[in-house]
Amino acid sequence: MNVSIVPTLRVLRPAATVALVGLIGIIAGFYANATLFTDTSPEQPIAFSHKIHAGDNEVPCLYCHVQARRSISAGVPSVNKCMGCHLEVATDRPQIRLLANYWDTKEPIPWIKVHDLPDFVHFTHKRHVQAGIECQTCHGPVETMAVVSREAPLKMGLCLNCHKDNAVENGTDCWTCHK
Amino acid sequence: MANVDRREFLKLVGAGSVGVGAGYLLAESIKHPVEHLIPYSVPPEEFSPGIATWYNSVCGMCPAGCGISVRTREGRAKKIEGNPAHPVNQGRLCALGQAGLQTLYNPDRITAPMLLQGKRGNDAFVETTWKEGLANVSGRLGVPGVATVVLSQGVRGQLANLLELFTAELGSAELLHYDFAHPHTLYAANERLFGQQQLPYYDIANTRYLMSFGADFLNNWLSPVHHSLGFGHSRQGGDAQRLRFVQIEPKMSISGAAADEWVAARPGSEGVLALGIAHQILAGGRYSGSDADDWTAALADYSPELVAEQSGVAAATIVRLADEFAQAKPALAIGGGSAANNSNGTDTLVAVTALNYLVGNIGQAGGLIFNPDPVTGPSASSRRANYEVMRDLAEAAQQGVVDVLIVNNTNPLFTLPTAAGFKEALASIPLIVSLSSFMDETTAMADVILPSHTYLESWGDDVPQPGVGFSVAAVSQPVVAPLYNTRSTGDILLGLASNLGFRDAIPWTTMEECIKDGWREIHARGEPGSGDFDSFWHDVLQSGVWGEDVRQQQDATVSKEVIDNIGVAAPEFAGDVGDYPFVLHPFMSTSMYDGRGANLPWMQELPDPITSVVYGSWLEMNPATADKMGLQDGDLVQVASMQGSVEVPVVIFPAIMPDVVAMPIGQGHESLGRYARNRGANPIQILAPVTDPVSGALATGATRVSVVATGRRAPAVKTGGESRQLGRDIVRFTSTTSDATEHSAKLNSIPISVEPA
Amino acid sequence: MSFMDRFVSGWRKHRQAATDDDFDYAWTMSIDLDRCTGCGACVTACQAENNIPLVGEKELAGGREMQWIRIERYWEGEYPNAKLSFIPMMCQHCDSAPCETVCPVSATYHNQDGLNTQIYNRCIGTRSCAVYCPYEVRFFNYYDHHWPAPLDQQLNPDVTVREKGVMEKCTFCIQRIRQAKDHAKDEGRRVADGEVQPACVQTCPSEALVFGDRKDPNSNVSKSINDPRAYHVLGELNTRPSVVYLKKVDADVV
Amino acid sequence: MVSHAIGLFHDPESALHAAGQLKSAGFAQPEIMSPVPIHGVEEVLGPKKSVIKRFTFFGGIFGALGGFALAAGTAVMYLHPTGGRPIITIPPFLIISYEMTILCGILATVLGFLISARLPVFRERIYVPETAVDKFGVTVPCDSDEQFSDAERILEQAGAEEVRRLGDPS
Amino acid sequence: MSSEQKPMQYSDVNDDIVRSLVVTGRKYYITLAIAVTVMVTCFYFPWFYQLYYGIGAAGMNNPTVWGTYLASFIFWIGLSHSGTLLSCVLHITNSEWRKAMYRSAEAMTLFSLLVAVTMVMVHLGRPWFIHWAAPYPNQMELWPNFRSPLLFDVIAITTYLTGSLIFIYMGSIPDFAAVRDRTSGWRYHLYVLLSLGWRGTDTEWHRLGWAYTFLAVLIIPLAVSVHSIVSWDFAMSIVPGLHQTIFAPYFVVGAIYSGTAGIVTVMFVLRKYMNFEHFITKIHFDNLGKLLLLLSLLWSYINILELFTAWYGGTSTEYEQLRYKLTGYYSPLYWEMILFCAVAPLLLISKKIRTSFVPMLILSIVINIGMYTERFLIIATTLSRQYLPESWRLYTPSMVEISILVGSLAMFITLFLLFVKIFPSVSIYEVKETMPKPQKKNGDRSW
Repeated sequence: MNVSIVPTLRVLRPAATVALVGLIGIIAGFYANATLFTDTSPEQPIAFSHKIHAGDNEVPCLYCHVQARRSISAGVPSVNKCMGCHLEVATDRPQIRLLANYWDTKEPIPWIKVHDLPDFVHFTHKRHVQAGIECQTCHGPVETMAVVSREAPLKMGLCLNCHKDNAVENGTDCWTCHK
Repeated sequence: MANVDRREFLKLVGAGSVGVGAGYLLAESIKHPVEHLIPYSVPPEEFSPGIATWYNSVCGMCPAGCGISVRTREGRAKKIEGNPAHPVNQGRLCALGQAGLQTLYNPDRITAPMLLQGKRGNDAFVETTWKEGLANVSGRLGVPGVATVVLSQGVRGQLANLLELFTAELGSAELLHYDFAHPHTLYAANERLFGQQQLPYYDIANTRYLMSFGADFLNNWLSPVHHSLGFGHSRQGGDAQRLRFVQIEPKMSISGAAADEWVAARPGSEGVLALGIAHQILAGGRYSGSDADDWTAALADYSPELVAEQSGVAAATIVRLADEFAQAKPALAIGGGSAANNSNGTDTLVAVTALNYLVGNIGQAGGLIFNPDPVTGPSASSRRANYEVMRDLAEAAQQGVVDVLIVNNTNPLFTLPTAAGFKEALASIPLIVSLSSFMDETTAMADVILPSHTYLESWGDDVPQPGVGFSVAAVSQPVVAPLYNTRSTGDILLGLASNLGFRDAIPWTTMEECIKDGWREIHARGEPGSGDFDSFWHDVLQSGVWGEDVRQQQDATVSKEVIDNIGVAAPEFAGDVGDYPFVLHPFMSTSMYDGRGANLPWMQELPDPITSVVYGSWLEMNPATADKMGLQDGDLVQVASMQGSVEVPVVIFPAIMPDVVAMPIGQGHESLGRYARNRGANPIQILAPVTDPVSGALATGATRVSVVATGRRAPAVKTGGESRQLGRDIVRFTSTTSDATEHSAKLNSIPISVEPA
Repeated sequence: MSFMDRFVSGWRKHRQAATDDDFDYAWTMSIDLDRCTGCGACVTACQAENNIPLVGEKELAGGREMQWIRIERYWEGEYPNAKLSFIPMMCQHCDSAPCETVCPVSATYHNQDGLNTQIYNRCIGTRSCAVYCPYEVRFFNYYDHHWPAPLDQQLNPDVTVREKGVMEKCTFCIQRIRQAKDHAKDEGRRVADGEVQPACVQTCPSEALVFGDRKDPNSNVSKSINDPRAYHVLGELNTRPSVVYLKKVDADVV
Repeated sequence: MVSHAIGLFHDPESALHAAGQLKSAGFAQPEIMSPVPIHGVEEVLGPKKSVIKRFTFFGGIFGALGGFALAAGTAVMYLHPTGGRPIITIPPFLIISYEMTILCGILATVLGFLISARLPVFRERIYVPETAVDKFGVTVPCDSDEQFSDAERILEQAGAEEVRRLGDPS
Repeated sequence: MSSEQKPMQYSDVNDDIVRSLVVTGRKYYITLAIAVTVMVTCFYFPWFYQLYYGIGAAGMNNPTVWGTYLASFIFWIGLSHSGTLLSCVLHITNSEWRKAMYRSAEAMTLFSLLVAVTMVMVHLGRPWFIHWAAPYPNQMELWPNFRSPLLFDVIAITTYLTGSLIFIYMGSIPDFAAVRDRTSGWRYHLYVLLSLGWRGTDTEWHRLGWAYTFLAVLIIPLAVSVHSIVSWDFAMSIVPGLHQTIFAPYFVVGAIYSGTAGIVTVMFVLRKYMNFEHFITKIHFDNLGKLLLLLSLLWSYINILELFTAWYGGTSTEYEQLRYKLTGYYSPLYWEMILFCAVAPLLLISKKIRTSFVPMLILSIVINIGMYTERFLIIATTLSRQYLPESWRLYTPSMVEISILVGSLAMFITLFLLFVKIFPSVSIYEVKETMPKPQKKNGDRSW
């Protein structure tokens, strides 16, 4: 009589394969959800195109997102601001009519947040804009996007690498962002 | 994998799918929900997201009238701070003022006008519109000859003017301002002694010796924030000699805790004690005024020995206090609180205030300074309803003489003793209209509720009382858009006035205009050519306060008649000593004031400074007394007076006289929302209807009670543990302010570097 | 630089304990016990500023209060000579903080402001910092707190609302400090004395609380530190607190 | 074809004796299979040297250095000064070092054991189940039938209760 | 050592052990079902409730932020301390009586460690982030704080768990091989894998012997360090009553004490219900009894020292702590502990008691109740009486905590019940070693 663990391993192989496939499935499912099915470019109530505004017509970012250079939040332009141009410009397009509809009813536009940070992150636009960081560094080439999508992962590692590379004052102090 | 058979393959596919599904769901479960970015249609002028806007206004939490700055973000009030430009509080604010936000955002606010459907007191209200609500009231008011009583909380400035106008137009109407804590006795004493209509300004900041007879001036007496500022300054605020401060009262208050010396005097004997000190000052020949002989004659009966017998304070102590008081320059005596809440309240305060006269500090820095008349609105003491007035009102109502009662943000049902009969009175008034923002006890009895804004949503103005020695006025402006379908008190009155056709006398359509019109007069006081009203108004709104260096004549003389009649009668107590061995000392707590703080969760959770009790009432008792009665901390006792009884837990309190028990005011609400309702007990309810005959004020400290153990335990909820240091030197003491031999804090720091390198 | 050089220089650098000189600022608070009246304004100011939850009567009875600053009271003597002293107690931001060393995940550490941090989103809730803190000023979120609407509208957007299972404590109003630094940076200067005040200091009616940078020798707080009355509570533990108390003056003490 | 001769003995001493006999008869190193460890094998079959102690030793050294390096290195990677102590704080890091010494020592010992005992067994080896109960087996590889009969003879002489011939699996 | 009728044979050992693995009675299943039910209802349900609601489900409050969960943690870590440690010490000192009982003692170590780790999970405020306490590279570039005594714990307990697992496994390899040959089906495959193809050759025995000894040598200092480190969770704080140099030896002694008592309990149960009367005999109980007596005296000694130093030092904080411990709110528990752990074990002086099974069982349970009380008191008395008297507050465990404590016991029992059906709970080869060696048969000497 002889002894070896190989026959047993053979016997167990089907079960092990099933378990392994299941495990791989869990990982794949998790990542699939996180990457493929997470809406990084959600459908907005108005199909606003940054490509037309910031790209083709070269409207500066800070023209609409006026607060970015002096406030923690960049701010979405008010409907008022949109209408400032669109009373005159391209008033016949369907999307602009949608806008005009919001304006007439004085309803706010429920834009969906694309670049959303967790509640415990206190990011401030002001410091970054004033330090001369391009908007595109975090937001990606928005001026080429017809529909805004989240390009960068906006995870802590991204912030930290930049802070470390540029030796930001208090850049690695947790309290800089998490208050 | 080439030779995988069908079964095997299916198994693998199955396992894989289950895995993918599980992984997907796992990822889904930890996903952040979608958030929206909602822009304004048209942004308000000063709005920028992410940047705070500050609005200056006036605190409406107590009558002190502090200036506030409210921080708002994205149109919501976030924090109230003191307005640094306001001379009363100079950027500081008390806990109750901070908690003003919770009146604004209180979940139990009345959100819309309401009409009673069914029986009173059953909470059977239905919402209505403003138009209907106002029409309902003005329809009843418009009937000729209807007897109306307008019962408001103590208001000042333009709103008080408006109330005056409104009641005057109504014809057979009476206007009363009712505040539980209004210092009737203090007004009466100042009037008697100096003929002053206004409260004087106590310059605590510059005094070197402060003798306080029962006045809890650091907690809630008159203007606590201003007093605290002054106290801090005179204690450690510079090179000047440190303030010495003596507090005389039967139960240690917060001010008593801060005092250098706490003297326990029998309730009601403070006036005698003051006269004893005055006697000693005169006997020492330290008063050299022309009327010295009159004083000596008037005070002949108040030798320290006799006074010691009445007050329980040792004669030697009286002599020493008198010496200290006379020697310190400047020295200041204040009186109020427990000293004023007896049947001899006015006399007591006259005696206390006379001490200031005797050491010659009237009009001096660090002394007693007379205030000018208010620049806008009626005098702060006019139409203030004292207990006797309220009792008479109740009696009249019971006789059916009152047809309509309009209640504005005051809660007499809670702050009047049961003996006043106010509850029965309300039952016989045909129409009760409440303008309260909250469903307090009185509002719950109303027929029509026309809810008013909180002070953070309304326009208003104020002249702080007592002032700071010169003319000050402040504007309060809305800091947020109204949360609910409510209106400011002024706008409600204007709405009623417009319905009733009082156009001529009351021409305004909004309170903002009314305030502005009032302030045109103030603007006119300034030098001509100091700019137009609009820019003046803009400046006032921005700074929140206006002031003018106009001071009152400070020549004080006391008439011979007053001197001759000076004297303090023995206090009168309701209840027999045998049956009711304890004198009940109800005191206003830090957080509740007269009960209005009870619906603010922050105030409920703010521990009482001395006992650390939260969320409830308690009975303070001397340890020796409790020992004798076999009571322990946390035992539930029944406190009974001739007028009724309440059940509260005992808290052993080291600094209260053995025959006095103390209970905080403010809890024991039957209404006023989820935080206040059914919590603790209300000591006011069991007070005997004893008054100070001079001022007509309720003598809240004149009730005797018995304390009987119920055999149950219901310990008060405390945040503190053991309040003894046990030799641990947590709070350290030093005898002098500048002992150079002591260590400074820097010497305590030893960096940790001892370790193997 | 060769690896060895970097290693040696790094080793030297990291073998030294930080002192005040290593901090950008050394924020310090002084509390004058002779001025403190125990009124509790600081407590409420702190609750308003820092989104401190309402705990409720039941939880308070169970000893789960949440007050980053609290007033402690100590009685001396018996009636009629009983005396009462108040002492505000909050995170002392110790330079040798016992709580910092014990946190297994570095959720609490000492930062460049010389402050003892508490990073809520890093906290795993071992609660050991609260055990190690001799001042008992760390508070644990025993459950998720809720503010009945519309009380939640008051919440300060600059401060995170803490979830269940994390520790929290006084931060010296770091959001205000950071905002002041932000303004100072705009103007290219250091934060001036008095420019930033935590909510408790800002509101203290008797001005018992003073806040500032002890690295600035002219700041008010530096003067307080050098006051002969200055001492540290539990100074014998050598936690090197950043909160300095000034002794209460009592004429009867010899 | 290689086969093995196995003699089963009732007692360990006879088995040892048989192994010695086989060895002196010029057979390749005999193996003794037993239900309990037997003493005196080295006197008969020559001293055995184990590499396990080296594994343990170097594992421990690696753990000690690695533990300290882990603690110090990660502390330097993200500076979180705590408790007024230096970033590289020696006393606590020595504790990490100590624990890691033991952990790595244990793991290395296991590795050394597996390697030196040639476990786990993948290629089949001969085995007699009785040796796990109460028999003591002595086995030698035999290249030929002659060798096997020699071995069988020696084993039986030594008192084997039974001699089996097992083919070596190829 | 041996039964009365006829001396045991090697094969009897195999038979007995294999029978204990393969033959399972109804009683076993009933016990298992009860244990699992109790575990699920008393441990998992309350725990999930607590995860949902927050730690507030337990009775902890502000000064006493640690409670029974941590007491249970120390208790289970302590219980783990005699198994492997005792086994190692006795292995190195070549104690014969170890051999019949060490397997189950080591299993006790392993399972109580597992339960202890679970208690950590229960104790944490946010257990879903517990991985942050492990050093692994991550995008946040954050690492755990290696200065923390809690992290020492993480590392030490991981090491101890690994070490104990390996130690029990290494010792079982020959037994797995022996069982392998007698089983079939899934058990056979399981034992093939577990035995790694062990054949019992002289080389294998030699390597195993060495490796086992090295492991024993490594694990002794490890075990001592583990409980020292657990004590440092407390002793490294500056809380009066916890900040004591004696805490590490105190904890180690306490751990071995309660662990040894635990072994007595387990031995009794195994003997009674697994029919191991042949293997576990009065000698074992006698020896364990002596050990218990020694440990109890050591434990009392340290306890008295602790009181004495506190009394002699007399600082406000330490003295208050002493006073509170002896006369305060929790003092009944304190005196209960003294009675159970210091007084009751003095009965062990009597050999009669040491060698009677039921009294030993009762005593061992009593000692462990006392030791649990000790752990509870270490937390409850000290944390509720710290430096600032104003923050003193009492702590009483909630129902959730008590339920989880009961549930954790059920979890331990469940694990043990599963163990006895998978692992040979008495070491086959080492028992054989203690038996007389087979002698040469008469007349067999042909050489």
